[in-house]
Amino acid sequence: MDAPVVAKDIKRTDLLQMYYYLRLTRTLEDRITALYRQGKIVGGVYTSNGMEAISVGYASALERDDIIAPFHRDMGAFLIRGITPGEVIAQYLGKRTGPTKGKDGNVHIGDLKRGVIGFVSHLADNLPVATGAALAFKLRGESRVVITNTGDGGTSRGDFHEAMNFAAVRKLPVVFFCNNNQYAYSTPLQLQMAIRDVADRAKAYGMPSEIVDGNDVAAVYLSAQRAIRKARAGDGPTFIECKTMRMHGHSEHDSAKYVPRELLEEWKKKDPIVKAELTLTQLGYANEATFREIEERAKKEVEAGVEFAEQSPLPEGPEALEGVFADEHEVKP
Amino acid sequence: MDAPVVAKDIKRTDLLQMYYYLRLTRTLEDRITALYRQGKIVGGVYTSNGMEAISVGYASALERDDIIAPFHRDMGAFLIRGITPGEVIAQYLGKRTGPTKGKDGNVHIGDLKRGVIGFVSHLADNLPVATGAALAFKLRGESRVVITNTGDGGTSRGDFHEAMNFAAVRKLPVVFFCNNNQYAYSTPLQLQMAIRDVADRAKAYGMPSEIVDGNDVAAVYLSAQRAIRKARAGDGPTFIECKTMRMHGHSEHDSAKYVPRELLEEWKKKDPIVKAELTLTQLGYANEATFREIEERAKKEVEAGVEFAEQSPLPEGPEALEGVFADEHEVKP
Amino acid sequence: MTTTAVGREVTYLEAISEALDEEMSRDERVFLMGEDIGPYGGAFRITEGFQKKYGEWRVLDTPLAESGFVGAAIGAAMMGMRPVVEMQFADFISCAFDQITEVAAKNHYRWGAAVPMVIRAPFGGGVHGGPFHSECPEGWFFHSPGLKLVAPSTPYDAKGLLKAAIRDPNPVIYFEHKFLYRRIKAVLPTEDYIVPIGKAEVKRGGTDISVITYGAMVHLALEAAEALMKEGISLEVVDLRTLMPLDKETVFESVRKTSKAIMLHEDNKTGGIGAEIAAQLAEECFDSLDGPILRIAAPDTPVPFSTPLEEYFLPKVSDIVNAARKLAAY
Amino acid sequence: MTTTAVGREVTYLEAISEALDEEMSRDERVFLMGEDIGPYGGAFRITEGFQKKYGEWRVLDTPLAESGFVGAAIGAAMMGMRPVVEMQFADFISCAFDQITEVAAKNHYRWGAAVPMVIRAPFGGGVHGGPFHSECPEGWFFHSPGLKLVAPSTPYDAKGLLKAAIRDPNPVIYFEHKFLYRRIKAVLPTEDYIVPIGKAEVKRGGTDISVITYGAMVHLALEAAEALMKEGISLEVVDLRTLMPLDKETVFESVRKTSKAIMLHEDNKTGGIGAEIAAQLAEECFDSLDGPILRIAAPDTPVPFSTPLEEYFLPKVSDIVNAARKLAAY
Ligand SMILES: Cc1ncc(C[n+]2csc(CCOP(=O)(O)OP(=O)(O)O)c2C)c(N)n1
Ligand SMILES: Cc1ncc(C[n+]2csc(CCOP(=O)(O)OP(=O)(O)O)c2C)c(N)n1
Ligand SMILES: [Mg+2]
Ligand SMILES: [Mg+2]
Repeated sequence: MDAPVVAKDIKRTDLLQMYYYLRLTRTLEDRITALYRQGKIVGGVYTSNGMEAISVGYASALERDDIIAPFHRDMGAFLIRGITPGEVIAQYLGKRTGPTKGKDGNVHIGDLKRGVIGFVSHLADNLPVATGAALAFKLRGESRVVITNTGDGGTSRGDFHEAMNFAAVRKLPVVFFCNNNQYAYSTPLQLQMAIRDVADRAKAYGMPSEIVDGNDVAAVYLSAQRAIRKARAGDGPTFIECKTMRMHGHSEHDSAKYVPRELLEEWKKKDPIVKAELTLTQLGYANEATFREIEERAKKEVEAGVEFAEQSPLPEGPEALEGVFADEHEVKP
Repeated sequence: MDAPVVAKDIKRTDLLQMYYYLRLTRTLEDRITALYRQGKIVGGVYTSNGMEAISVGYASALERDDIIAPFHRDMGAFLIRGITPGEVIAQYLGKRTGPTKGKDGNVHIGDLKRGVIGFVSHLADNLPVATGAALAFKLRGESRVVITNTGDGGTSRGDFHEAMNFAAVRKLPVVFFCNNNQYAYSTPLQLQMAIRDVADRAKAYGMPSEIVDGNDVAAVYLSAQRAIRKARAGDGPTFIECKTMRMHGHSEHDSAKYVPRELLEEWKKKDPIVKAELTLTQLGYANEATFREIEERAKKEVEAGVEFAEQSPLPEGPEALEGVFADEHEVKP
Repeated sequence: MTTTAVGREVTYLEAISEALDEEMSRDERVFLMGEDIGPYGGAFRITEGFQKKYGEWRVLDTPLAESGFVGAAIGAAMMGMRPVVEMQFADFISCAFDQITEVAAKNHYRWGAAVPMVIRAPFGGGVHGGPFHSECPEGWFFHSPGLKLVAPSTPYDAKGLLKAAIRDPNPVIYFEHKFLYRRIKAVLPTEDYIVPIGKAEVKRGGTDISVITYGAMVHLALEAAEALMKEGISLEVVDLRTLMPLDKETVFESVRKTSKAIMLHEDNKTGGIGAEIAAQLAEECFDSLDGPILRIAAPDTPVPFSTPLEEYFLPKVSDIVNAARKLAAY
Repeated sequence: MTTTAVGREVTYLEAISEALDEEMSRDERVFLMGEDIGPYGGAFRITEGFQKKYGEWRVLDTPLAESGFVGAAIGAAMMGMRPVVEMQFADFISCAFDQITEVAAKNHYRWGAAVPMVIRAPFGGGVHGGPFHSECPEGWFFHSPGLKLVAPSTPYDAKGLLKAAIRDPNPVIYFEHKFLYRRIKAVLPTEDYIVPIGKAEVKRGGTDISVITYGAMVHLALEAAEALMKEGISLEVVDLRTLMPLDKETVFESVRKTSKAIMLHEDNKTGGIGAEIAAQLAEECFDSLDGPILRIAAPDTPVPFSTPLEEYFLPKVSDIVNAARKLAAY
């Protein structure tokens, strides 16, 4: 299907909003990369460059009460859940105003009030956790859903298997996204699995799956919507493979020489922002002026975020000792 | 296919030998159960009652230099690899003459000299280990293969996933058997997985699979043979699901009330020993007299084994301290 | 499920069962997950009858996947539930190690998410279980900040600590000793009670030597104390009950009084909890010590299967008696 | 890969690389597995160029599955190979915990199968890694009989211990400190050598106080010793090098001489290796002790990310100086 044909099922305002978040994500991550090059960032930088449509698409399809358990290339989802660019940068700078108050860094952002389960470096660890959140909703008869995401690499871990299987057996309201960007760090797909479509993994669990163009935000959104509806109706989980490509190195210190240049060239043409602009233009929803205006807005927000973050205080040493154990009042009621 | 039609591809002596091992396995495990009821066994008793055809079938298809990494219902394989009934009973009694010298019990039998990797209780833990043995053969250019086995239950563990995936990616010479006896302890298949055939698990790895009648030793043998040939030729792993039924409780202290009686009645008719006798009779390979003669032989061997084991010494307390670390001379050259 | 009339004696196992039953009745957020806990009632029959009473979702049979169901418990806990998961044997907790130490233990520190859950771990030897059905895994988790660990030695504590664990806002591993399941009984209060986490108990007052211990070993220590009394050696037996956070106060007070200490546990000696307590005493009570701090523990091997090996492996009353004599003579 | 001319200085990282290279050349049973170790050369570039030299089967890129590839290493080792697996960061070893503790550690004890393999674990903080890229997991494995653990502090030991680990017939976890990778250099012998497993080294002789330590902390201890010398306090610094089996002799000898001891490690304090050594001293060298056994270690929290938090978290030279002063005054 042509992108616009699919996209016409989406409201103009929704599609424009997604475009805005694509822009905001790109602008924010580019800015963080720039800060990294200036030596201002503490620790590593992982971006979703070229893959922004996935987390923007799925997070746009969720309701306020739903929950996400993202992985390390889901910046768009954070922003849509209400984590501000300032908070994200503060997190990268180790500031007290970051969502983890300096305890953890970069994309390890968690905040239950905004429905975000904090990422754990150990890939796939949060997939069983996501099934458990979905189980809680099912146990309480709530119609909430959980979306979680993994890379192609993460699907090789045992926790992926145990989570997928459990979700399928108990028909839990959880949607598994897989960001198949064809590499796990430097390892190409064919050294990770003997299948071409990660979606085939779902067959082991009797779980329905879809394959979508991960660079087309409209396609991702609609696919998420279908799966969410099904989950909310009690019809169980779905696995959605998003075909995409990692356009930066694994992290900012990786020049990704192991990726053939032609592959990158080819995918460059499928850039999700360009694609979204094309869709919006073809549908007559927006024009170049709108795009520039949104781009400017994104830039301003990110600059304000940089300012906020840079002016934010660092935590004080002894705060390192706080928070190992929770108090009763912190438990979700 | 009718059993005899399949079985006619197997030599008479081989088929008779398998019948002998079916009998020996049944007789031995029945005797161990009797010893358990007399309070003579240390620890629990797990039998392969009703499932003997699987390990007898696959182990019969192996060459001397091949390796097995069995699970807890593979008594037939131990016997075929040359572990004697006496050693098995000694192991159950905690005697020094058991393969683990009293350090471990029951089916935790391992002996590299006879090509047996010792079972680890933690289900599926030995599946990655089996892939590693196969990798060693591949690295050295040897034409040896590994067969490993798991229950339906064990396939839900992450280590199953990681092993299957790795074997498929690297086309390792390993054959994965799965003893699908429809229960994991008390848990029926439908609470373990949302698929009807465990063989569907293999699709996640791009690994070819087969489903065979696990109660037909000839079918299991031929299926193992095909997979072994393929593995030896460098064409990678196969997953073989054997449909069967656990006819005893999970262990001897479990009366298995949770299994519907009718199911047991139904499977009783498919008893692997009865089936093998039918096959041998139909092929004109043996008659009732042969069967009784073999039964007697098995009984005698088992009784000799009981005697050996009962007369064997227990280890002495301080031996508990020995063997935590290996010496260099114990490493396989 | 066991319902106890006033004053009826219950076993350690029944005490655990009662705690689960009462907490599930009291708080609908509490639910159970594990292998074979439903119609079968669990490998040790702790949840017998529970699924009939609470339904198949609150007493949920999982696939054979410890990491998966511990992870699921973490997720449910963060959403406000109070999951209690059962390891069929404590030994299999190694399969869920990563979820426990990296996810459950660290979530609150990292990003403020409380993870109120309990992992029940039937542990310990003396039951002919061999290397994979007898382990004492508490030492591993003792070294993972963010976890609480309890290990009751009596039916009273078994019930009270399990209730406290379920009500705690943190991940708690509840080590229940298999050897004690049906071997000890007690008459329990009919009213609701908890045993607070973090409080040790002096099980027997004494003046000469403090024995710091927990779990099944408490009973050995009490036996030894009885035997030594006849020789004029007075043992004080401290039952830690909670292994993390440790009740330093009670331990220190005891050792400051007796000035001599023996650490006793069934777990392997090296790197066991006795090492930590000995180190704390050597650091913070040095001036009160009148003799070396002795440790009695299992040797550094897996738990062997055969009876003479396992008997040799496990600490014995005579080990305590001998150590106490040595220390008394010091 | 790094090839060193006579007398060329190499970093700690290059020393590791050289050890791997030389062992692979010497013994064709040695092969490597891990994530991104092939064309990429590993996250820290330890195996850069190796795949070109040894081929894609002896330098084998695995799927992202630590339990799976550690299990595979166990299987290959039992078949007579000498696998060396790389954890991309030591932190991810939790994913392979079950294979290491239940399979690798116990196989020989249970049924006599030797498992000659090495797990390389880049560990430790000070690199802004946060809670999941800075861990010191040695404490967990210290409590698992059947494993050997080493943790070199210098390029010389890094090379010699890795060679010894590869030649050892047992599973060895090799803790290489990330902070040291490019920060320290040394001129190494050109001929083949090993540093024997199980031997500590007195890094600096002293008379007043023994500091027992390992890994990156050795350098802090040496700095502190230098500073304290000016105050007339003489520190003896013992570098354990091997964490399991512990070299009790060297440790005891040092403490019997100085009669005062400080345990120093970067791992969390509670249940750390310092606790065990303190306990051994309190049990077996009690009569030689002239003061409490102090411990300096990270507090009992995950490793925090932000610079001021991590700095606060990690042991510092001033901590050692202060502890030594206190002990000297005792
Ligand atoms: C259990 C575990 N092992 C290793 C790593 C180190 N690591 C971080 S990201 C990564 C590659 C991830 O690949 P993929 O899942 O495909 O996600 P991508 O980065 O390609 O989006 C690796 C190996 C990790 N984080 N967790
Ligand atoms: C990791 C792990 N968890 C739990 C157990 C306890 N346990 C032993 S056998 C068993 C059921 C096994 O079912 P399956 O794999 O189908 O084999 P079967 O016994 O049916 O042949 C369970 C739960 C175990 N051995 N290992
Ligand atoms: Mg990827
Ligand atoms: Mg089964």
